[in-house]
Amino acid sequence: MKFEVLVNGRRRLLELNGAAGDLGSLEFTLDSEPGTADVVEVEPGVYSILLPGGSYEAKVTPGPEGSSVEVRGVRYEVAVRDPRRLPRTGSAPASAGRHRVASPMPGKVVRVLVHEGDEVAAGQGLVVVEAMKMQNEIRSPKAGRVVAMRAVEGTTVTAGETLAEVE
Amino acid sequence: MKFEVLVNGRRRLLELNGAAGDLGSLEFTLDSEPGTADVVEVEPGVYSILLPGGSYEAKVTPGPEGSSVEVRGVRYEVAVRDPRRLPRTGSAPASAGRHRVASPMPGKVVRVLVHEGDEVAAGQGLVVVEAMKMQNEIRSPKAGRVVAMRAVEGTTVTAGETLAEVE
Amino acid sequence: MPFRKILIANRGEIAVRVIRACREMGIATVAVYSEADRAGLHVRMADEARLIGPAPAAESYLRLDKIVAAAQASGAEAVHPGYGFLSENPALPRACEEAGLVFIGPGAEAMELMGSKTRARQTMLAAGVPVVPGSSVAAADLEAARAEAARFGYPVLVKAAAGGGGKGMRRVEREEDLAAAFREAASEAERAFGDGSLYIEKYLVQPRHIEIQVLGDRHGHVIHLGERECSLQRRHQKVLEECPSPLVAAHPEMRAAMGETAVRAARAAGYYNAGTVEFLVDQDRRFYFLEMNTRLQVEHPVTEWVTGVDLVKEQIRIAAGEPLAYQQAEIEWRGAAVECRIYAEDPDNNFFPSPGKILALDRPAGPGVRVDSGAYPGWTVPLEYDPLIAKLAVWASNREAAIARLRGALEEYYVSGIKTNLGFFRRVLDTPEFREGRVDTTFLERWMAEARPADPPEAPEVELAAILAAVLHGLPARANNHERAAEGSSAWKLEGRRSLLR
Amino acid sequence: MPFRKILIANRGEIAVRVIRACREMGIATVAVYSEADRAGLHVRMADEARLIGPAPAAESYLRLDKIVAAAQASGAEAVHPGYGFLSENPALPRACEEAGLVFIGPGAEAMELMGSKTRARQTMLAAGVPVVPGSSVAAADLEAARAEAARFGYPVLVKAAAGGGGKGMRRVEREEDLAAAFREAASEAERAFGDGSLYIEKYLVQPRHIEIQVLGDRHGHVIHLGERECSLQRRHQKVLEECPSPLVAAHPEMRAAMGETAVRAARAAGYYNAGTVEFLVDQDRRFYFLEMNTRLQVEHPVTEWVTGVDLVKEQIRIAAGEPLAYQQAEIEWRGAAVECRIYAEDPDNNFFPSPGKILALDRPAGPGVRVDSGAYPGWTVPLEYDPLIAKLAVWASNREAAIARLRGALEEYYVSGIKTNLGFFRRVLDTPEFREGRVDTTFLERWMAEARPADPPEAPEVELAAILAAVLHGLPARANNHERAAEGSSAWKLEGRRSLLR
Repeated sequence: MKFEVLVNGRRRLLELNGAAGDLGSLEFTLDSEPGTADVVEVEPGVYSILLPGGSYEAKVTPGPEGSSVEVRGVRYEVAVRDPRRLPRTGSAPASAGRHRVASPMPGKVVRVLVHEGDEVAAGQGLVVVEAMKMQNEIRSPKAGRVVAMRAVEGTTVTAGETLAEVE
Repeated sequence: MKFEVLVNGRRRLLELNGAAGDLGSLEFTLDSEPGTADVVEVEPGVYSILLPGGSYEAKVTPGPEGSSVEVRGVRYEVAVRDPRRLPRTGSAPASAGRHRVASPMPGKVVRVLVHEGDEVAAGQGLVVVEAMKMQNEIRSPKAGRVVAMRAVEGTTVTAGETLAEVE
Repeated sequence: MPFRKILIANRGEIAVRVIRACREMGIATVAVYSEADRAGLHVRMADEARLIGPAPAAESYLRLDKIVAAAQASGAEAVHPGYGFLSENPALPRACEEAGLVFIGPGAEAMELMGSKTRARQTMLAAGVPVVPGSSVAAADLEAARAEAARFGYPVLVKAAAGGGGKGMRRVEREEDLAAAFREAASEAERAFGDGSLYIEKYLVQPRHIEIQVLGDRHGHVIHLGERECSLQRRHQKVLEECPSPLVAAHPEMRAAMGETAVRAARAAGYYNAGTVEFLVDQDRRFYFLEMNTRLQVEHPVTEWVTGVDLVKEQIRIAAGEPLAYQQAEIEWRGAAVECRIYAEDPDNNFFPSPGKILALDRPAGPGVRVDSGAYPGWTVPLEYDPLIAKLAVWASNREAAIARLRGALEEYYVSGIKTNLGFFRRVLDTPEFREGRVDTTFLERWMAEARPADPPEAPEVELAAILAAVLHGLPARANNHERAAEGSSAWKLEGRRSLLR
Repeated sequence: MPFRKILIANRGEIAVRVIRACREMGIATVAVYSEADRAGLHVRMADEARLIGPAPAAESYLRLDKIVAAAQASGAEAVHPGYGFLSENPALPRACEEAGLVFIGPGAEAMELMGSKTRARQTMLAAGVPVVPGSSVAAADLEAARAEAARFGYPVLVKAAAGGGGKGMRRVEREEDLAAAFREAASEAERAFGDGSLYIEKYLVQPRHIEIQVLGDRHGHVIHLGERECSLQRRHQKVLEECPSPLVAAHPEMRAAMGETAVRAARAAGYYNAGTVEFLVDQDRRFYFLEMNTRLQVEHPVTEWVTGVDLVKEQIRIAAGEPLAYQQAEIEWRGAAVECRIYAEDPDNNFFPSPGKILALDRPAGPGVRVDSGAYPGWTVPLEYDPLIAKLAVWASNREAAIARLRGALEEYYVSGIKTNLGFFRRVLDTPEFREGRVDTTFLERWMAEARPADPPEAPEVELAAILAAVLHGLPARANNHERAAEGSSAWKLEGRRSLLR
């Protein structure tokens, strides 16, 4: 069973030999390098992995775009694709030059700093969102014009909700 | 919804008003006493229960015969029966005077102290089961005769497995 | 037993801390909670719990009337304010007194005095406590601010005359930036405290923040428990504290000098109960009174580790009128303690808050490790409150060993579902500046502004482990596989199965 | 860094304890594990792990050859034996020496000397260390045993001349019981140690078990770290230990007297590294050498709490040839520490072992609480090994406060899926005898033999809470309901939903 894996942006190819899905002693090929591992899921999402050079514990937190995996205090963003499936197209790219500015966290819009039609510089504050007693300024990713301002002062926003669009 | 509850051997009658299965604010009648409670399952099997007199945390471990519930360090054995269902008959009682002696834990039979046909006194050792480096003598619950000896030295037994029968 | 029942007017880890102290003293506890905190650990652990309003703090934890009503309804004899919320509001001790409740903290007068930067400053000057050159300025008087700034010389600091915690604080490097900073600070101060008065002071370049813990009883006996180094700050918020201060460790005479000054400051304010006198220390080791925190500090565990004094229990005894259990000469400092504040925030994304549901939580354990936390697996960190979810404080016989222990404990600490600053601390602990104790209040932001240290040297097996785990975790057939695996291949299980097949 | 890599020839909480110490010292660790321990916490935490055989200890953790081979294959420089298993077997230090490995413990000669009750006794007598009257008897010589017993007077104790831990030990009240006890003890000793020689000694009535921790370096410097009271025992196994001993606290001159005697004992044996000299103390406070444990004790955390000395790190430094980091005069004792041994056993059913899968596990936390554990939720406690799954050790400024803290920590500690003795400790802690420190080695069994204290006074709400939880938990419609509940009714969530509906 072959997997295309994107690790912190770098593409790797993992092939598992034998019955996939069984833990325990595994044989595999990473890119063209063969190897063996002894793998146990000791807690949900926590893997104890014995490799020739050491004992590793990998903690997996699945996310929408892939998994976040922590090993020995180092965090890896890992996206796995089973090549038998069609490659995902990914989320539709923003229309040329048009950037969606989303709230990075749930919170309350306490101030809207610019209006639709305003010209903004890269890094200029657009909206202030308050969460956990902290006011967080959400900035423009680029210089341009505010083509849409969705944020309304005093309302609550969820994580990922669009605050504004800059073109 | 009515429940017949056996708490540490004592029979109580609990009636839940409103939609059973919803936590939050509950109205109920225990025996003939009405009451209210605010209940939240904070972790799987762990309930935070606010009653007029205090905040209680109840930890439920389900077992074959009912649940073991720990509240403020006190353990209750609670068996719940939904009276709409037929009362369970319980495990078949031992045939008159015949007692099954079961292993209270998984372990290894290291010694069989009596043989089929032997007369034994109440409290006399029948079998020695070793688990976790400890030798545990399993004793006869009554005076009588060993009518069956199932334990075999050197074999492993599971918890609840019959070791011997005494009549 | 000083009291039979205490109400804790707080939430989260500090409410849990106070509940533990009360439980050990045989005192019953009453928790209060907002609608967002029904499942809070403090509600679970208290003997009683009372709902005091909706999620926003202004409608619950900041509602004096509801706190006092809850205390009276539950028959509590005393109120512990924790830190934050109402803890430095003199109206709380006043309301307690009127309601016949004991407030576990200083008197309203001392609180009020220290709550006003200008009055506190005057009192300190009169008592011979060194202060940073500065003065207060009315909300609208930009010209006066300009004159004062010119007198001290730039850089200067502009901040709210009321309040604390860095709210409304701005550093001004040049005269031409003063007007804008003045307006912003005044408006922020007005919003936060209902008072736009400002305070303008000389800005010390790269000072250390070192504070002294004091304890005073109601019979005039005041002692100090030594210092805490709190120079690691981000946005004027402490993130890591330690005792001893590396500077004081190198210059032991500083502890007695600063300690005696802090005791003098507390006496001048008529202070009793636990309090903290904060100092800025310049590069010539001159120290200046910054402010006094009239409550228990977040970072009190490092002092508890090193002195062996339980500050919360002492607070309660003092409030009950008992004399201090310690003389100054009995306070001894052993080893070194370091504390990290674990926040629900994302260091990789501008430290944005990260409320949400905690999916998995493994706390560190073992020798010299203390965790104070209000979090548990399955709990949802609410959006409405401070992002502090836990404090990790370690002790060892010396600073180097304490840092090594903290490093290991951070590696054991695992939180999933929300982002935390655990990984950030691991990197901070590895900096030579921190290891060598060469820290000041500007260090952390300077370090963060520099290029981040490169990722750890390539460790192919570490990455391989991550890849294997991600791939295996994604296989749908493997649901609940961990149960099988964690059971190992114990002979008993195999045998058990066999015996069922007989 | 004394070593670059250490192999830990043990499992469970003590392997985890040693791994933590190594990690803090920058030393890489190698775990060994049997087939039953693949998911053991020590395997998860170590830098490397090596399988050494099937589940039975005799085929894995007791296999000297496999331990040494694993150490050599992994490039470890030293071996830490923990306690139990091979830790007191002189063959291990010998095999290490032959293989060019450093053994972290005493020399084989001292171990051998102290492992033989008769030789240890002769050495102690020669060094002027008081011993309990007694003598050794060959396996078959019942008549000699009868003569010795008659000389000391009954009651007498018959036990294996080799080994320890209460194996093969029998108390004989009257001469007519001697023959049976002699035969049983000899056969048990033969089975356990391959040596049926017995030791017969005067039985002290209701003595205390008080032991002294010693540390010696390889340069002849030996110090003591004070005592541990270990009188709470069941079946000759310690279950709770504390420092200071309540008896020593009341008679402070005893610490120096026993400490100096212990140092003399260690010197007489040519002892280095950490060791413990066990004494029995009679009702006139006379103390008698019982035996010396030539390894780290299970209960070492209480000494660490009170003295601030990290015994495992000192063991490693001593093994590397470093001189002791402490002079005797530098050892100070602060406050009080108490430790409970948490066993997987069922106190309500004759303390039968209770291996199995841990379904839920909440560990206590907060100030002064230390947990050393090899357990985690989802882990299956193997059948094959010691039932000790964790140690809970607390510290506070005095014994009363420490007991109150322990009581609270026991209440926070929650283990489901297997039975434990947590509830048993809660009851023990509430006895007036323990509270007042009036304990001896017979107390626990006498207390257990008496009528159990009645259940706590009827608390209708406590029972009501239990009933509600059991009924609600049983409702099938409620699967995963806890997720909804623990999220509370945060305004953010409600608002969040609303915004999706727009």
